[in-house]
Amino acid sequence: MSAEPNTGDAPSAVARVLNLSVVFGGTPVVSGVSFDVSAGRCLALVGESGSGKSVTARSLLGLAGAGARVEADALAVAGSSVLGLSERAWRRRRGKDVGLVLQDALVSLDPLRPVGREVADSLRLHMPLDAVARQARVRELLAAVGLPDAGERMRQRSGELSGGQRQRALIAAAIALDPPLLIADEPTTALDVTVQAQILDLLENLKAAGTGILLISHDLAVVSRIADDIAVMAEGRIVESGPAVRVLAAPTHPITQRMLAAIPADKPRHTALAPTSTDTRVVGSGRNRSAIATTTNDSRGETGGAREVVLEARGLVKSFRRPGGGQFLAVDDVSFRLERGTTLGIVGESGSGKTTTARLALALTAPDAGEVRLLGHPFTGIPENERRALRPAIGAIYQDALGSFDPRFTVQDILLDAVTGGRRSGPAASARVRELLDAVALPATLLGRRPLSLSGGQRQRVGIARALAARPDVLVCDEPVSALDVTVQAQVLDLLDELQRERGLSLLFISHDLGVVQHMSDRVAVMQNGCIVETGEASAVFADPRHPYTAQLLAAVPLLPA
Amino acid sequence: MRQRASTLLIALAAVSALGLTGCSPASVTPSASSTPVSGGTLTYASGDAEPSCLDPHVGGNYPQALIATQYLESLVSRNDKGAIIPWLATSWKESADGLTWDFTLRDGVTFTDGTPFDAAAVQANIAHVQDPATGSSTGYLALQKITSTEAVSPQVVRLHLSAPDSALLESLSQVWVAMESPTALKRTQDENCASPVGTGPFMVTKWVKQDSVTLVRNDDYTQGPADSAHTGPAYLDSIVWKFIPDSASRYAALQSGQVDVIDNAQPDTIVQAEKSDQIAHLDAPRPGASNRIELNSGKAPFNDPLVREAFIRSANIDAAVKSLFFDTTKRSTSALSSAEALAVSRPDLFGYDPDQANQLLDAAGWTKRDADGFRVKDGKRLTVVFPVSTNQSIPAEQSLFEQLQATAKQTGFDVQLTPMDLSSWYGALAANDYNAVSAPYTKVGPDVLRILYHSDGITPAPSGYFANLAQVDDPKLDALLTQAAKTSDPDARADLYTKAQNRLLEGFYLLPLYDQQNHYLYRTTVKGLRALPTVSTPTFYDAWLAA
Amino acid sequence: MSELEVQATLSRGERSRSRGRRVTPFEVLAVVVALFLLVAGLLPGLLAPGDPLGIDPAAAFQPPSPAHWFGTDESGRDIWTRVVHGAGTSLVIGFAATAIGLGVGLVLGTIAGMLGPAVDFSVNRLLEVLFAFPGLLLALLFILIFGPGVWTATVAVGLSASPGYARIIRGQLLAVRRSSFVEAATVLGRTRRQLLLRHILPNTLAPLFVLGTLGVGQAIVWASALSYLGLGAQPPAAEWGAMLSAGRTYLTTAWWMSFFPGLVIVLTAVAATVLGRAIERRARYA
Amino acid sequence: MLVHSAGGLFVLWAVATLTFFAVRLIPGDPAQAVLGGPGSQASPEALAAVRAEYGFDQPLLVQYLRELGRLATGDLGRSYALNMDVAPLLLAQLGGTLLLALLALAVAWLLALALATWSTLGGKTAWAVGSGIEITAAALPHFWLATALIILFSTWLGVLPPISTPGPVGLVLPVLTLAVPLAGFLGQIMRESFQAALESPFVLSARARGEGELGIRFVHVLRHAALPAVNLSGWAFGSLISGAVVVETIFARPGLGRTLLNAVTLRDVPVVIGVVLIVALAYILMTLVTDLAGALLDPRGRTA
Repeated sequence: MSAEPNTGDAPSAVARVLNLSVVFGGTPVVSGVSFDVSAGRCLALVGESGSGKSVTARSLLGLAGAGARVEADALAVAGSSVLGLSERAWRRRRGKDVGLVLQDALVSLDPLRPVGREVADSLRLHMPLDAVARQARVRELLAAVGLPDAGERMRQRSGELSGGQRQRALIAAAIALDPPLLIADEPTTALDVTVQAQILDLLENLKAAGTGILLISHDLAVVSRIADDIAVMAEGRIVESGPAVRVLAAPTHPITQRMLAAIPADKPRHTALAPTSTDTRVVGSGRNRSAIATTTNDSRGETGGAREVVLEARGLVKSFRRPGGGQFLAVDDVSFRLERGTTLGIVGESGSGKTTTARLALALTAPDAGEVRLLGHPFTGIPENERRALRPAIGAIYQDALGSFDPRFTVQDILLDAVTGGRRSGPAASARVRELLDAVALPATLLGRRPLSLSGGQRQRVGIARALAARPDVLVCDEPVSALDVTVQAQVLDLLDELQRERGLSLLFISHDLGVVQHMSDRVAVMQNGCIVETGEASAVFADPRHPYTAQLLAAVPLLPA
Repeated sequence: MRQRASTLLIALAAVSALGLTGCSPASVTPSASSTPVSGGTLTYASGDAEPSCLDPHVGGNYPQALIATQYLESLVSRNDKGAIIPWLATSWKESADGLTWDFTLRDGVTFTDGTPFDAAAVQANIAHVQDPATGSSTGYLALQKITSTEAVSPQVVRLHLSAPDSALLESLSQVWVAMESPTALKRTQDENCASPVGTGPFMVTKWVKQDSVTLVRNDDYTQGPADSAHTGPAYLDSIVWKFIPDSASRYAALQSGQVDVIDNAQPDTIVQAEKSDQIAHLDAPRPGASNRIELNSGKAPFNDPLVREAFIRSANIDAAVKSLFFDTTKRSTSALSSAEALAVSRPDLFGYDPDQANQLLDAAGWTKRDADGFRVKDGKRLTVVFPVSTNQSIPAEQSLFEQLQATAKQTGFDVQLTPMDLSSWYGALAANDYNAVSAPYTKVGPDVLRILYHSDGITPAPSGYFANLAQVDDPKLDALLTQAAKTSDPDARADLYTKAQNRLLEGFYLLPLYDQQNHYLYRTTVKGLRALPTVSTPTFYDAWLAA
Repeated sequence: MSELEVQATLSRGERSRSRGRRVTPFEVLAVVVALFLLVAGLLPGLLAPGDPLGIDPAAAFQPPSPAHWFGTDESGRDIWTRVVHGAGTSLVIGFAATAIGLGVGLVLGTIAGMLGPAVDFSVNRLLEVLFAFPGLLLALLFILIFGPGVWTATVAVGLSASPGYARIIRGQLLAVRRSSFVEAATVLGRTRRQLLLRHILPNTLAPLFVLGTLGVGQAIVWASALSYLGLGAQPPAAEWGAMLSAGRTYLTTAWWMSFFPGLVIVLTAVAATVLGRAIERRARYA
Repeated sequence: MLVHSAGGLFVLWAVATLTFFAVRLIPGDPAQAVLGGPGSQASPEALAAVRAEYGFDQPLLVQYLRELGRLATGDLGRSYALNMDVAPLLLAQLGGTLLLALLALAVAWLLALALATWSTLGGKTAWAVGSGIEITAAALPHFWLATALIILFSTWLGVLPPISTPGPVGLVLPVLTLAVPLAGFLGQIMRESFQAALESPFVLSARARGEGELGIRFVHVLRHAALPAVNLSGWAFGSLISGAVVVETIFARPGLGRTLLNAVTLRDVPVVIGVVLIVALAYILMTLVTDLAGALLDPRGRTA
């Protein structure tokens, strides 16, 4: 089955879209989009944020949004047209003909109602079942999506379930009426990688049972696991579509190519993930960047045996008080050594203690036991005013770049403040600010802007420039690219890599994303429940995981078909 | 409520029927066109403060008098000619030396708790009023000269006096010394305050604090004061006596028919009501002194008669009364209420004459004016500190003071009006921190002049209170007033009071405004409503509701 | 929660849904009202050349007309003139009460937010206690002690608003102190003093401007309520609450006497709310 | 619950202490106040008797402890001005004020809810109109609104009584006066949370299941929208008590507010302390109730 619409009747098509356009107040958001979804198959709509993929999918539910004008030559669900349906008619078909699964069930299920009630809603709205029969059916459904103790779970609220459990419950609600079409909009985005694999398996099972799935995702690697066909969207149009195998193996459109190239997993260390010249999102000049690239060759010796340890953690322990009382051990006996010019990646799932480790390394919080040494000096266990002298040697970039800037400051304020150490500025400082902007490939025209008006990639670049201001030896990167689209992520990762080579930076790189860590790290430490369960050369760990948890993680990482 | 909160009044009946010539406007001719019908509940809305005690022996203020008139009766009453008439006492006799009085009581009267009304009851009542524990102020002063009582027979009671008191009958006509059941008086004061028991046409059955008192007809009632329109029980089944302090709400309630009678009617609503055929007006000015502004002659600048006269001449009271009271009252130029036959009016002294005021001030040495246009002398501004009790002056009166302030400014007076709550106001007076003040004073007869203007009244009581707020210290006036109080010959007495008043008014110690206002509005369905010609409280004994 | 905190919460809600910086008609109206008040407060003679206390008994109780836009009162004083001249009094009361409230709140809030958990705990208990006195109650208690009058009313209003200010300031201070940008500045090696002066204080104080704007409107309403009850400004002062109170006596015969002073109170309060939110919406802080 | 009660007791104790010492700042002799203020002609003997009776001659600390002891047994002392015990006096007034406040709270809730529902159903214009109505309503001073309502409904239309009569009709205007400004506040809060809830993914999920607009609002959004408003109800109750002072005076309703205003103008200290304590107690209880109601609506752990 192809993603291109059939010209003839397709009895097995559970969704049919021909020349769909969606306009919001004069602005076209989706135009000329056509595709079919067949029973028992999965079509993935892939694109970066703002590409129009969600609006396209929601048009099939009549929920494109307030003020949307939806037009199409054909728009059919479950074999009958849904063009020009009244709101009443739409309501009769939602849930019955199409189910919708959104990302992050914590907010996609009503947090104040038991999940059983949420699942039962679909039944209540469309089937004349009595309460007892409905309860029974809900339990059945929850069991079917693999929720253990369905009877117990259905009385709980989404906040009381784990991420995977609630996503399963959300899917149960969507398939309660066994709709021929299931729209899954980023169904795994907020999930840890192991849970993500389980949810993808569940969708796979549904597909096998004959449900047509329209999968919306920004992540080609994720969709590659279950999609039969892929349609790549950009700026409201489908730029490339075809069987998944073909699109992934031999992409024809540059956007597809760029998205594929940006996936860091399995890309060798120091390989550029983003093209340098054609990228429209990069605001800096290509010349500058290639100049950096050429001067960075031997700043980091490949061979030197014992390198200087710039950052060392010994036996760090940190516990927090739980809100309900009791202690919670966030970091349990963590030790690591970061050598000059290298990257130590710390990877782990949510709650594994990565971020606490980063904060301990930055001496933002004091360890209960253990110590951190920076450039051979003790960095913890000393008063802040003694530590301050060492601070310039260590910088940090954060996941939420915007939050890390004083909201009253412009880009210029931020960088001047960083350059001058909060003191009075002079012409030299201005020159240094420009230099930093150049280094992170941002134009000087942004100086007067506030971070709020910058794009995510630009904000992270400002964050990097600020971190570089004091010419640090060590850069702690806490999930620096998690909030970014994959192509922007590629650019930021490339930038970090270039800066590391150019300046001999040592990176403590923290991420939940194994692919990113694998791409960026020389050594890697895998964290679970506050402990480092495995550590070693990145290549070795990824090739031959010793710890079962590492192996489990690696197995769960969605990879592109080789 | 503090005793005497709403209106300070020490009502001592003074003059008997001497020269009174039917000038009291305090009664309304009952409608002749229809016959009274029994039944119905009348709702009365009082703007006065809610009494803290329904027994007028305790304290003794006007709000208590208003409501107690409905369930208590006095030994005697007055008719609208000013003559004393029988009520609970059928007759009375003064001894030749004036030191003993015998009262014969009406037979067969019982209190609503069944206790018979007899000489012993009268004795008990007088004892109750005179008992310091009762805390009576108004009644206590009224009975001051009674030294002892004696039950001659069950129906005759004899009072012994320390000195002749020609005002005794007037005193006894006051509701503040009305008769209460001796049985009830034996209860605790709290109980008696909540449900006093009398012989009146109604009785107290329920008191919801800050809302209303319910009065129910006394079916055993036989007859009212001698000037009543009928005998037997009252017509109304009951009266709901509500407290609505907000005047606008009160009038709106009357308009909407929620209440039938309101007191403390504002001048503008009186005018409006008079245009309506649904609402009628009852004007019953209180006896005693007129409403007036006392000028503190005890301290500068009013220790100078020229300045006092200048102030009086600079105040355009006529215009203010006209604009604020809409002809619902007349300008007074007397120290006494127009209800007093002996009142001397001197329009010649109190006319508005800014030119003369300016000349007077120039003569008194207040020749310069400062940047604000106020006169100065020796570097001091011509300032008149004028504390105003917001509890005792109705809004129209406060507005009148504001207008006075504005007109006096043109002559160069800096009148500083300071509205105050009652206790601050008393505080300011006690501290002698005032140049002008207005304090209403209700008392029947010209003897009020002695209390207000005799130099004895300058000496403060332990609490700091004193009555002679103008601080008049004039031996000749003192002599005239003392003499008048002793003189029983009507003509000589009238002559003395006339002389005293002329001396007082010519001294420019006070600026008379108008009678003490006492206006009632009622729906025209209420028939037979009248005010008792004693202290002008309304009585509902003869009242009935037309269908 | 205090009324102030409710207002502050509401204006923050406004920010979260700000759709661009388009000026709404409401805001235009609010600016006009504010300008009017400012001119009236500073140069009342410009808008109403007459004497606010000047009487003319012959012209009493005149309904609104071209000669007397808002009519006249019981002494023939022009109500328009009095409303205009009353703006100064009301603004002074509003600003003074807000300054008192903000000042006390700032001291309490800063103590709580900066001097560690023990102090924070104590101040918080104190605020909890103060919150058990609903606004007017605290003001009434204050007036009971110090007697009625414009200034006691002003201080009473300011004091009764101060717990609200204190809690907002404390919350803001703690939020800013824990914010990631302060952490980022720590990582950059900033001293406590630098953190305080460059980041914590400016970001804590900036929202106070909005708060103050909202507070002034509220203070004017509260002060006029006290005047209305006879516990604030006293007649014949051209204070709106006192005028309204005086006018209520003549409600049935001269509605304009209470209507117009009330109207300007409402307009002022609405303008303060709208302005506060407009500023919040355009504010630099996130 | 236990923590709540302990905290409540602490607040009550602190309120009593604060008020006790605050009223000692009142100038003048309290014995004089008992006997009717400076206007009365109280004799020195009477003053001495009162001092002994009320314990004014005792050291301050003794007076304070005695006061606490009395308060602990529910004895609020004796009114200076009203010649009666404060506790029964206030108890009799409490019902009316509570009825008024609770009715007003309920009506405000209904008004706010109706306005929030309507203004989120009807696009941008409805939003702006709703917002305008709410801001204006929230800015209406009780004393002016009451006046306007009386003119409109009693004087002009003649349909409602201008004073509070027993029975439901007499409650309409007082309740409206209190409810409308409060509804302005609650309405804004509700509309914000209504809109936030409407835009949240779980509503999209529900829509995708075929839930209708009314179902969305009543099954899902209402609880979310109600939460912040419920949390505000403690504050709202306090502001209603403040409002009751004005409303009870204008509509001539017996109640705590009117009692308080009278007591303040007469400097009747025991009554003022009594009202303050009762209001604080009511406020504490109300906060407890709203906390419980909030927990019932939102069983998730509460952080605020």
